[in-house]
Amino acid sequence: MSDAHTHPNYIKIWYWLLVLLAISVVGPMFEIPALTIITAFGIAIVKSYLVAAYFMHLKFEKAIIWFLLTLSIILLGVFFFGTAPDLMMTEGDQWIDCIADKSCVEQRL
Amino acid sequence: MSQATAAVKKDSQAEHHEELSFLYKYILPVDHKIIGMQYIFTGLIMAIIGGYFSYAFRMQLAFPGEVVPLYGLVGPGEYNMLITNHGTIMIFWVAMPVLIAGFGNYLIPLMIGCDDMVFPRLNRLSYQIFLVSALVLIASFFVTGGGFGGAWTSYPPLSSNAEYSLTDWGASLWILAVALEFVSFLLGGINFITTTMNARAPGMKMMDIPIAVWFIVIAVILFMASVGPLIAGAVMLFMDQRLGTSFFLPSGGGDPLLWQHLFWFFGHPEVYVVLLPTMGIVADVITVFSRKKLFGYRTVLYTAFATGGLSFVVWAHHQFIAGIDPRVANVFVVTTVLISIPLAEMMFSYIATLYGGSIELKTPMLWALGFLAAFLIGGVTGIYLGASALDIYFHDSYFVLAHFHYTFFPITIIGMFAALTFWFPKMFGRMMNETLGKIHFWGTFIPFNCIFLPLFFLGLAGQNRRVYNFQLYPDLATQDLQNIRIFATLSLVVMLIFQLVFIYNFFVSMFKGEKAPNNPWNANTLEWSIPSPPPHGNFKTLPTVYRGAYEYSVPGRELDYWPQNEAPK
Amino acid sequence: MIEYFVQSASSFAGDIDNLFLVITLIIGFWFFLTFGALVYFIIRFRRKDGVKAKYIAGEKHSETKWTHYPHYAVIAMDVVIIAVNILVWVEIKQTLPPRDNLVRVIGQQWTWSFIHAGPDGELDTPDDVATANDLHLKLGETYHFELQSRDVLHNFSVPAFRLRQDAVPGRTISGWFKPTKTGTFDLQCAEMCGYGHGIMGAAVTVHSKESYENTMAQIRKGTYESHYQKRRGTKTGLPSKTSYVEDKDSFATLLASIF
Amino acid sequence: MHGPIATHRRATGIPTGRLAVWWLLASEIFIFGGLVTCFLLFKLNGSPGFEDAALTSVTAGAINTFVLLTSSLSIVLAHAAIENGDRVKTFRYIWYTIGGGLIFLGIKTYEYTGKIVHGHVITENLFWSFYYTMTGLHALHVIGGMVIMALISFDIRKGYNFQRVELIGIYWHFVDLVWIFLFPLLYIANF
Repeated sequence: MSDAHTHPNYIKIWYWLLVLLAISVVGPMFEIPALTIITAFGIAIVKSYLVAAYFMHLKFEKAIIWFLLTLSIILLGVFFFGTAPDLMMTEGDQWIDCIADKSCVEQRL
Repeated sequence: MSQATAAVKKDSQAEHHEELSFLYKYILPVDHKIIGMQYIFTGLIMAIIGGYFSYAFRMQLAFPGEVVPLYGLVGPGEYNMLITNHGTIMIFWVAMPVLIAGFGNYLIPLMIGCDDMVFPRLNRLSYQIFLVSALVLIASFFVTGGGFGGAWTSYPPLSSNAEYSLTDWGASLWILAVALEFVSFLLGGINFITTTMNARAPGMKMMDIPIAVWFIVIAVILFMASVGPLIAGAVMLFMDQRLGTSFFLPSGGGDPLLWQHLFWFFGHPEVYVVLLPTMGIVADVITVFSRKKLFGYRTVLYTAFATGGLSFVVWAHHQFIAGIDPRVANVFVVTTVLISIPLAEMMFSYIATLYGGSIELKTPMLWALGFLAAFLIGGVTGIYLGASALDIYFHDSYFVLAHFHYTFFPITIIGMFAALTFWFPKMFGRMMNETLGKIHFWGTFIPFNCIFLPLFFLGLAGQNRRVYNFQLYPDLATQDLQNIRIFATLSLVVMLIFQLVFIYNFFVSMFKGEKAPNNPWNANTLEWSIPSPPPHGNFKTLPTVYRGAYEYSVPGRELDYWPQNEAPK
Repeated sequence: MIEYFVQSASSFAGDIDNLFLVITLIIGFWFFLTFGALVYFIIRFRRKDGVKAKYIAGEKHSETKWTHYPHYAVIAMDVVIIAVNILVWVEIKQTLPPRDNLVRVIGQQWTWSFIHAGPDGELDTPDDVATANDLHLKLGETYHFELQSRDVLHNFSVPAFRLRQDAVPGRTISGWFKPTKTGTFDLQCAEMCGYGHGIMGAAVTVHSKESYENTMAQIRKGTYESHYQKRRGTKTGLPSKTSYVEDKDSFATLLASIF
Repeated sequence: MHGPIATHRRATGIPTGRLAVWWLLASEIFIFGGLVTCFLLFKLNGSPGFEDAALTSVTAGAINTFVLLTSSLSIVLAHAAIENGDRVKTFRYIWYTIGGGLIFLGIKTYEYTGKIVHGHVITENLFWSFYYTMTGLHALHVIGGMVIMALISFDIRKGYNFQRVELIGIYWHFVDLVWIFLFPLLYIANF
């Protein structure tokens, strides 16, 4: 059970979440890529913060849980950046993706 | 709130450990000791299968094309299946269940002074999933097309298309078994971590926890943090195999290198996942038998943290020449070579522990020292492979093979024997026979070196792994090299024969051995303060801890040990 | 040290061998130091009646220096290893010296195809010469290779050249080598590629100029006898089993046994 | 119900059940995070097929987000209710949450059917492979959460295991959180 702390006003948080949802749906309608990214992912981060902090009571949780969750995100970042040079490019130092420019030998696939 | 807390309080008083019926004691146990032994015995049975496989393919290499006694003819497909499943079994179904799940289950509650794991039924569930995974793996050997033969790394597209691997269901069952095994250890791991974090005996501070428990928990955390992406990868691979998606197929827009990254992001921490428990067990054994306090408890612990942290940023050294961008390789060379620093420091601390000790070469101590000596060779040869330029020559050669057998064999087999012989009195309440134990040690340790030392030289001669018959390569088919292969194989046979000594000793001692006292080795940790074998519920009155686990030969005390739970005067 | 076990036949083989030597010296020093300490302690500090073990916590500086100082030395030597290694790596994998000749290497289950650029030195021109399992090279010329795969991962590995590179389907990976010794060498596939992985070998022959032209002419005329096939029948050193293995493992037999 | 004494110790100050749920979620982050990372790697690479994100129905996704957010609210209200000892109200809120899960799955099924009818099957290209894998894995978590919630609701009615409302709540919020990220990835961001 959660220890003694005053409850946040859950309904209010929910209202905020709905407002954010509306923004993230409306955002892409302007068809500006930068705005889409900000409204889509920026808002997702804010929303997830609200859910995690208030609904999951992370705001009132011990530091070790924060540490744990942050660490897992960081490790995923490490994985992303270690893998990106191979997967996010179509050519690199002494290799090219020959599917993209059709220079490959015919594939027996 | 108040009502709920009351419910919790009521719960905690309700527990009393009565003796259970046979069904609930041995078949559907919730007792962590029985579950631990189930893991250990399952692991040992799988080790016999894995050892048998190694016998079959080593015989094929030494005497190519001949019928292997007790097995039959080993063809190319069968050879691939044997090496693949030898690797898979030894890592996932022997090293992990025995060292982490088996000894973790057995030791953690005993060593931290509580009556069971925090979630006993979750513990049972995780064993049952593990058992199912082992059965699925064994079933995969018998489906049409035979067992999976794409090496334990199972690189796609070979593993993702039956058209390439020729083992349609073998490959799918293999990945299913591996994924189930991961899920089982995730559940078990959560249990281990929460138990150690929350259920320690009163008075046991972080720095009073025995190194064995610390290291098992660190290993489990490493496992949990690294395996997630691979579970996702396993789902993707399974869908490639069965639904025809193309996550890893270049023609469908996927990328085979993605699997390699997913696999090794798990695969390298995995090395430390199995290393750390053995390191912990060895720390406990050498301190007991040299009557010394562990040299630099904190240092050892911090080096383990450093190793664990670094292990997440070195994975691409398995892929130096696998098609990754060569510029990236340089980064991974630096991190890889850096990981030798904490490990060297840990090794130095272990050796420094022996300094000024009063060393008694009982069987567990022999195994522990054997581990240190063998792992030293495994460790230093790793430096060659961490250097990317040398990896151009050594990648996937017998040098790599010899290197990782010099790490995994000490970790898995030697570490397992150290732990089994050390805790045997506690597990079964009987002592093992010392003479047979020593015969078994030398009969394993010497042939082990005879198997794998020559393989380094085969690697230098340019012999590649996973080739079922070297007679096809004129440069490698010389009589000299063949003699080395035959020598290694015969050493393996000798080693396997000596395991019979252990099996005999194990079962005879279990029933007929000398009765073991509570604390046969005069050790400090909590599990030695209770009867051997411990009753259901472990401690009659739950202990309170007053000091660290390694207070041996404290000046001014008559006894050279000082149990953790002995109240100060 | 490696050249004691296998010939070194390319320009950078010596660099790799030297790197091996450097690392061997460094880690050999550490290995014998550590191993010596381990063995010495085991012998010196055996249990004697009436002698109590020392109580050393290993937390004070006077004690920890025994593990810290060696550990600083390890760092220093690590830096040396990293530096030497990166020099060699950059030379072999990250730079492409100007080429004299070009060859395309294509792996497929379970055979190697080589497309030699021919006299004009360009691929995809009519004078290309294609061979299966036989790579022919001219002595002393810097070759660039383009490595491709038709199906699964393969690995282009020539131990005598100290050369190894995975072939990844969907990618063209380039690299270089410069043969410095005539003769025929093994090429092995070094990445698990399925049922026939064990037999996926080829012969790399380094020719002098005249012999190279002769061979190329033979190939064009169709009178060429495969070096790879010729070699496989010879000197296995195990006379009793050779013929048996040979029959059993011919590619046709293999294929027939599968399909 | 009784369990070993170990279960009721709390050396960290966090109840064991909650600690375990957090560890479970950490490992879940790696599983979903691994998938999302792979998705991003391919998407940022400009792999062909990812423009199909425009074909997914933003409306359906938005309604589903709304449903999940609301069900999150109801499970957190259930937690608040059980802290006040109101078992009847808790029971009702848990079933509201399960209802939310059912609506979510209903809309999901409708979406899947529509896509498959239009020929966007899992093998069409990488985007659809990821779409079905990620939403499918998420849906499995939704189903699992609903089953556990139903079991817990009956425990509550009988009057024990009150702390489990909070645990399943945390899990359910996590499922919600995953969806919050899947929504922009699969529905909105078609750049």
